[in-house]
Amino acid sequence: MLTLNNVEVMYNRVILVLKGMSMVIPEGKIVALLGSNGAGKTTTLKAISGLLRSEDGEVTDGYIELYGERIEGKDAEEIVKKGIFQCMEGRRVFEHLTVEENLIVGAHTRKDRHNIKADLQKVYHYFPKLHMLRHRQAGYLSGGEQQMLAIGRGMMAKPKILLLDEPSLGIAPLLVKEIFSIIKRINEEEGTTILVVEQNANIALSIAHYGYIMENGRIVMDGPVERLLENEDVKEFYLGMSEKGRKNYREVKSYKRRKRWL
Amino acid sequence: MAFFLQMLVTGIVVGSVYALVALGFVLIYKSSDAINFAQGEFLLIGTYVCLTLVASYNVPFIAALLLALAFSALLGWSVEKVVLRPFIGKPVISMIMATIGLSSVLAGIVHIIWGHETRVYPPVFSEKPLQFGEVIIAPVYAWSFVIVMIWLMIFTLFFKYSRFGIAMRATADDQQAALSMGISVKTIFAIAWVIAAIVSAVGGVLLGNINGVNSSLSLIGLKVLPVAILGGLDSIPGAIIGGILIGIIESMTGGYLDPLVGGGLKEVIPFVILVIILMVKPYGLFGKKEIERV
Amino acid sequence: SGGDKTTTEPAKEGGKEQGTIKIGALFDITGATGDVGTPYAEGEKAYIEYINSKGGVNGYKIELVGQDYAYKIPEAQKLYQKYKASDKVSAILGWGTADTEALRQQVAADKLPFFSASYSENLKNIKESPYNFLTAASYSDQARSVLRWIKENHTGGTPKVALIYNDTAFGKSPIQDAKDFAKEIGVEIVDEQIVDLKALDATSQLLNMKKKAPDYAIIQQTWGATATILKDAKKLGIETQFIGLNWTTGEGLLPIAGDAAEGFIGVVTHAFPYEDLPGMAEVKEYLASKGEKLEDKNQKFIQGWVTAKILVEGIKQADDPTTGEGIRQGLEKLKDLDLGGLAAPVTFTADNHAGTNQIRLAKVENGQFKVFTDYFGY
Amino acid sequence: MGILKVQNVSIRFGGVLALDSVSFEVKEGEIFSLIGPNGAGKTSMLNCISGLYKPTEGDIFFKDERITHVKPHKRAALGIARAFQNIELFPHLSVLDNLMLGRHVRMKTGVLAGGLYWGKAQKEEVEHRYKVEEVIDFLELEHVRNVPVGTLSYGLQKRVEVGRALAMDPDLLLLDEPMAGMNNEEKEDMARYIIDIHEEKKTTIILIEHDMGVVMDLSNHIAVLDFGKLIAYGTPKEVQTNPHVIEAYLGEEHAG
Amino acid sequence: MVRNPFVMQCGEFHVDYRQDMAIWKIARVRWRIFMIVALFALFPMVATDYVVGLATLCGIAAIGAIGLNILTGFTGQISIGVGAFLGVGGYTSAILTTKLGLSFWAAFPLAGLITALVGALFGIPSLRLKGLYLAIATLAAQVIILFVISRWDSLTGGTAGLVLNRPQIGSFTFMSETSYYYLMFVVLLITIVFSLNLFRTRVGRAFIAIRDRDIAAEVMGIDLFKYKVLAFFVSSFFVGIAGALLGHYTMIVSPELYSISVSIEYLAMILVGGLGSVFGSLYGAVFITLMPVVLRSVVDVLSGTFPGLEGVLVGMKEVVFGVVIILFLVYEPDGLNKIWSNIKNYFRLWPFSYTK
Ligand SMILES: Nc1ncnc2c1ncn2[C@@H]1O[C@H](COP(=O)(O)OP(=O)(O)OP(=O)(O)O)[C@@H](O)[C@H]1O
Ligand SMILES: Nc1ncnc2c1ncn2[C@@H]1O[C@H](COP(=O)(O)OP(=O)(O)OP(=O)(O)O)[C@@H](O)[C@H]1O
Ligand SMILES: [Mg+2]
Ligand SMILES: [Mg+2]
Repeated sequence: MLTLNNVEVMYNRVILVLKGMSMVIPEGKIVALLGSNGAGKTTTLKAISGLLRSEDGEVTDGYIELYGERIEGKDAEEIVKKGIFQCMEGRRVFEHLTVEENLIVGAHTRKDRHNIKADLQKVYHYFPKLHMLRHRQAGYLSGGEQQMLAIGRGMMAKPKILLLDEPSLGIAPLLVKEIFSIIKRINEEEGTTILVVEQNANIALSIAHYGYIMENGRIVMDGPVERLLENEDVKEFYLGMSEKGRKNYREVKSYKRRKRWL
Repeated sequence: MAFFLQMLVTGIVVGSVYALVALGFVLIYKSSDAINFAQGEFLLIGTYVCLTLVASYNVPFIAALLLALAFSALLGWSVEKVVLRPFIGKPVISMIMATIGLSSVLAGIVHIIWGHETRVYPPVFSEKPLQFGEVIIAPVYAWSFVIVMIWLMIFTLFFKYSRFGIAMRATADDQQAALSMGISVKTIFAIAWVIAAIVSAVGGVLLGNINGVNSSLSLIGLKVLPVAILGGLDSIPGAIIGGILIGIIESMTGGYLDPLVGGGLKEVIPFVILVIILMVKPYGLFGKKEIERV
Repeated sequence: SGGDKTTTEPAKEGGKEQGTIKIGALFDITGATGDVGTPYAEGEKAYIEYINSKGGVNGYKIELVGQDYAYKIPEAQKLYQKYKASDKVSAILGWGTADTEALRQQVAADKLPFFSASYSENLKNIKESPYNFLTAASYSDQARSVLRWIKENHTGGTPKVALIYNDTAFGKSPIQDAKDFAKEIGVEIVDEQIVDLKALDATSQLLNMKKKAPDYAIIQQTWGATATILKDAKKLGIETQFIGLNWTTGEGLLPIAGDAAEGFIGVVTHAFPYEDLPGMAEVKEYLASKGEKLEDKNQKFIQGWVTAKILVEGIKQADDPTTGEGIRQGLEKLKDLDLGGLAAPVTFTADNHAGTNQIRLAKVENGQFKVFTDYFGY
Repeated sequence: MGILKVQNVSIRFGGVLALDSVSFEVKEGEIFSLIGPNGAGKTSMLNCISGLYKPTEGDIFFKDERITHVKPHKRAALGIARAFQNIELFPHLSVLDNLMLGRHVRMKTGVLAGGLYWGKAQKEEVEHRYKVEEVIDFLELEHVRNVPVGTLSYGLQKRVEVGRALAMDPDLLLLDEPMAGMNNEEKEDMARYIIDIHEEKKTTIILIEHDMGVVMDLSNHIAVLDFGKLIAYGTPKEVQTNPHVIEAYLGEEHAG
Repeated sequence: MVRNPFVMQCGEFHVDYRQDMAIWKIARVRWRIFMIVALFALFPMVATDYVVGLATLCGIAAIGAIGLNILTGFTGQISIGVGAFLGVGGYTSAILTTKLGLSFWAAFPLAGLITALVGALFGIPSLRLKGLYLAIATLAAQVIILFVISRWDSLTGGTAGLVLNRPQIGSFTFMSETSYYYLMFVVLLITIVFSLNLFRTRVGRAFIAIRDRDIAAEVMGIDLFKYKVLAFFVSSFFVGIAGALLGHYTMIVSPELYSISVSIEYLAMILVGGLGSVFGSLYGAVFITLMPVVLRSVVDVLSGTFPGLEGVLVGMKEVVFGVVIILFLVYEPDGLNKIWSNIKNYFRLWPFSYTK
């Protein structure tokens, strides 16, 4: 349903960050986008959701299609109306609004205002903790609490495609598991297509159907999860496995093996 | 005692005029975290339009007022579209600066159209002062008090419950995040400026009825800024209580201190008190705290 | 208004073309006092244009280089530099109190006669301000004359007087002198109140004043504040007779103050256009030539007109009208210069640049200032 | 002997009891990890140690000195440095200047000397520049030395954040989730840095981290917080097998 | 092969940090700086008094603007009290010279110092106040200072103000435009170099840190309160200096000279010029000072051609002023300084500069 075709993105008219990025997100699936820092994952998401402009970035080449319709360079609000919603990196909750107000803002573009009450309940059902905190100023929540709020806010928009930028960032292991199972459920129960950017490859690949791996601005490897999990490099560099199970951080050698694809 | 009462009431009603103007600042701040230095000019244009309709085309006052408000709304809308649109997502400070530029532009236009001589409304509010026991109030002031109270109610509800009210606050918190919610920041700003322009126009018309209209009326904008700050830049009740408070302080100093020092304190004391209050409540009486979590 | 080269066909009478004398002018059009500054500026321009149309002065054409300084002193400074350095003017027509003060030393140093609409007493000090000229009674003299009038017309006991002014150089200028003079002639100053120029409300001051129950209150303000005072006084039912110095007087006050103005007495330094005076003839003639009507002009126009006229009269008397010094000498020859009733006759001498101390008084009766005294001093 | 001692510290925010009389001791030269579910109070604890929050009750001792009421900037001088959970770099300054700021407490140039940039001032700048360059190539930041930090990617910023704390050459280094948002490879690098810091500079380190692999491998001791309470303390082995911890935080598969 | 005069930094590399840390790293840049300075030093020889006078006003404004920028642009503490602080500087010098008969050369630095102290005093609220709330505290400073000035007649001559003299060396008086220009020029140079140095050393960095992230700064060991007050001190010092220079130039100080609108004007300077940029303050000061002059002369010319329109033209003056400011902000929110550096960057890459 969503296609990127060798997209180039440039910041401040000089810094070229995406260098011919192509990927396809099939309807109703969960797609994981992996890659090291600065690879351009966030940029990719922003390119899709139209948030580049506010950072003085622009798609300078290639195109992005939603159901065959070009959407690159459209305003963010239009894109949200078309059903693409991004949960930004670092949560970005509205600090001075209460948790509940944050959720309501999430539903801003929705026409069916009368269902909002019900959906609030649904979010609270997925994240009981938020229900406890619903009258708290979001700014005072702890990192994890804010992450839950951010995802809940995404659900309130009832998007066709949900873009998640590092949802596990700073979340405790148990909760990470919980959040990802919730993501999976959202995908299954609501039929929402999900593109999730992750550093925690283990967890991401555990729920994803398909995976992309990018390195400085390009896709360097992709395929169904099963296949990626086979790959030695993925094992070593993203899953932190060595031949004999997980390797101990105290034994990490100080020389670095180069990745094959670089 | 009667003297004290008179001082108190005078303070309250004059204060509510300040509050009327201060509201304009708050409304803009609530949506963009910026201060609008063109506030005074908005107010001036609003009242000039109304005045011209009344005086030159002898439109009945109420009709003229409504037309003036409509015009102000249009003005606010187009100003946002033409001048401030480019500043969405830019640092707040440059937006503030833009409003300084804007104020110069509007002042110029006012001068071209209306010149500089003072013009006056034909008596709209009855000249006859209202008597409450020994306390005397000019009708205009009584009116501004009533209107302020009405605004207070309307806006409190708007920002607490309405979809756009909440969206505005969200936008002020984090524009980019707001964009990612599908909030059209443009629309939000447009709305904010329209409302602000209308509110200012109302204030302007009342002021115009107090002392006539000339371009120096716009100076009230700066005079009232402290009021908005005292109340807390983003708080509607704040603006109003702040206004009334400053009004009272002024008239009390005028009543009791000025005679001792030979006058002039009336203009200064409010500031001293303002600073003292701020030292205790750094974000004004009701302002939103900057949340700093690390 | 931006620089006016008020020029007409070269001078004929008075012999051959002698060249032009440049005069710099500071106008306030867009500033805080623009409402009175604008007609005043028009008056000055008008007279210069008129005199040029009459063939100028002794064969010289007068050129008025005037610009808006928006009542901002730094602006005035820049303009003054320009007039002096690039326009090479030989006299200056100024405006406000503050900027007149600001330029006092420099005009002395540059030897440029300086007229302004500020009538502060301290400009009288010939040593400190050898090139400033006062074309009307100083604020102090106005106050003195008013006090004198009170003293003479008050019935029953010593008259009790209050002073109401604002906290600026302009506002405070006459106060000390007024107090001294009052003591001297036996008038009691019972109260002083400060009302800000932009005040919306003067209730507190007036209530405090009311406690002292003064018979008269002398106001040194501009129209806005004066209106506020009069209205609040009416509101609070205060009987005191208010008397304002020259900047409170003028058509502009009436609409703002409404009925509250009724009975107010104002100091008149310059005539109202609707007065029937010999001096009006020239004004009428000029306006007719422009296809304008006297009715559309106001007192400040006359004030500007007169000020320019006095300067020109000085130039007429000057042996060397091209230099500031020359013009100063010329001015100092003026003796009881008759202005046809538009203003009190002026006299300048080498050691006195205060042209007159005479004023008239006018009372507001059904919406108009009616002059009820002749020119008198103290 | 413990370099840092926390004695039943409590802190309350309106309704929330973020820390509930927590006590623990950090030994000189060890890597001490603080773990617990989100909202447990880990960051709040660091804030108390670096002085940004004043405990409602309890005391904190650093090198046997009571610092409960010492101002944050004084604590920096005492040798406590910190890297924040949400990046707190100075975005408009280059990496270099950010690190130079780390040297602040170790320098003394005043306004006048600085403004004139004469003799001592200049010497001092240069001298500390060497220190900073050490950190730069220690953390492999050469290639971004003069880039304004604001435009770096999240992961790099995290590294600079650590670098800035390191530049203060502290005795106690507080790291709040230094590896959040990194992939394994980068975590390995960061782990290596931390180990090196620990071994080469003998710095005591308090580490907050949600990646159990890292925590278990690096720490000498671990304290576990839950709802503001200290629910466990001990070596990785002990903690890993502690039923409360498993139930409240780890979940099954991390259990030893 | 022809050498492109704009290209620099080729073949220039630094073997030790001292070199790498010099303000103007590259020989050719140092040359250009020298040329520019020389240019400004020589121009009074050719310009008319009027122009030199304007230049002097620009320069004085620039000193004040740099002062304000240190506080607002670099340390992030918005101040709308500059007007009053200029006043303190002017009055101090006026009182010291006229009432106490000190020589200008003693009074001048003292004016700076005393203003600095007053500034520091009004900086104390920064202990708790931030952003616009602090701004209002400085506005209070504005009002209170002016009140004191206009009331303390015995010392300040009240609302009438005081009259000053131009400074003297021996028998020579800085009466002429040119001589005063040079006086200003020297002070300006010192100010610029000083502040440039300040912001590449410890204290300056601390200021910027406070602006960007005060909490982090505090944890890095920066005493927020001390440094904020220090910023007020340093900033006010330069503002005071500017005030004194202005006072002795116009030879008068009076309350009207230091109104709030002056404060706003200075804010405009640093915003148009570029927050947190020394040279930006300079450009901004020149821009804001000359803009009205230029517009006036335009109006001058036009109203010569269409006499009827003066009224309109005067209004247009304000309109254009505003429009220009807005356009600047739209196209270069980082101010004139950024525009200038963009031009330089363009040429640095020239002829390979990126085009798309
Ligand atoms: N606003 C910006 N201006 C200039 N450069 C930018 C901007 N935002 C990102 N970049 C650069 O683009 C590159 C990619 O950044 P991006 O945030 O997309 O990486 P990422 O894959 O999300 O990394 P991480 O996993 O750390 O979030 C980085 O090198 C970064 O420096
Ligand atoms: N300044 C504050 N004001 C109000 N509440 C606060 C404040 N700081 C922390 N809290 C509350 O204290 C609790 C602990 O917060 P803290 O940030 O310490 O959790 P944490 O252990 O760091 O969680 P995470 O692992 O998600 O960062 C949270 O519920 C948070 O809402
Ligand atoms: Mg990212
Ligand atoms: Mg935390």
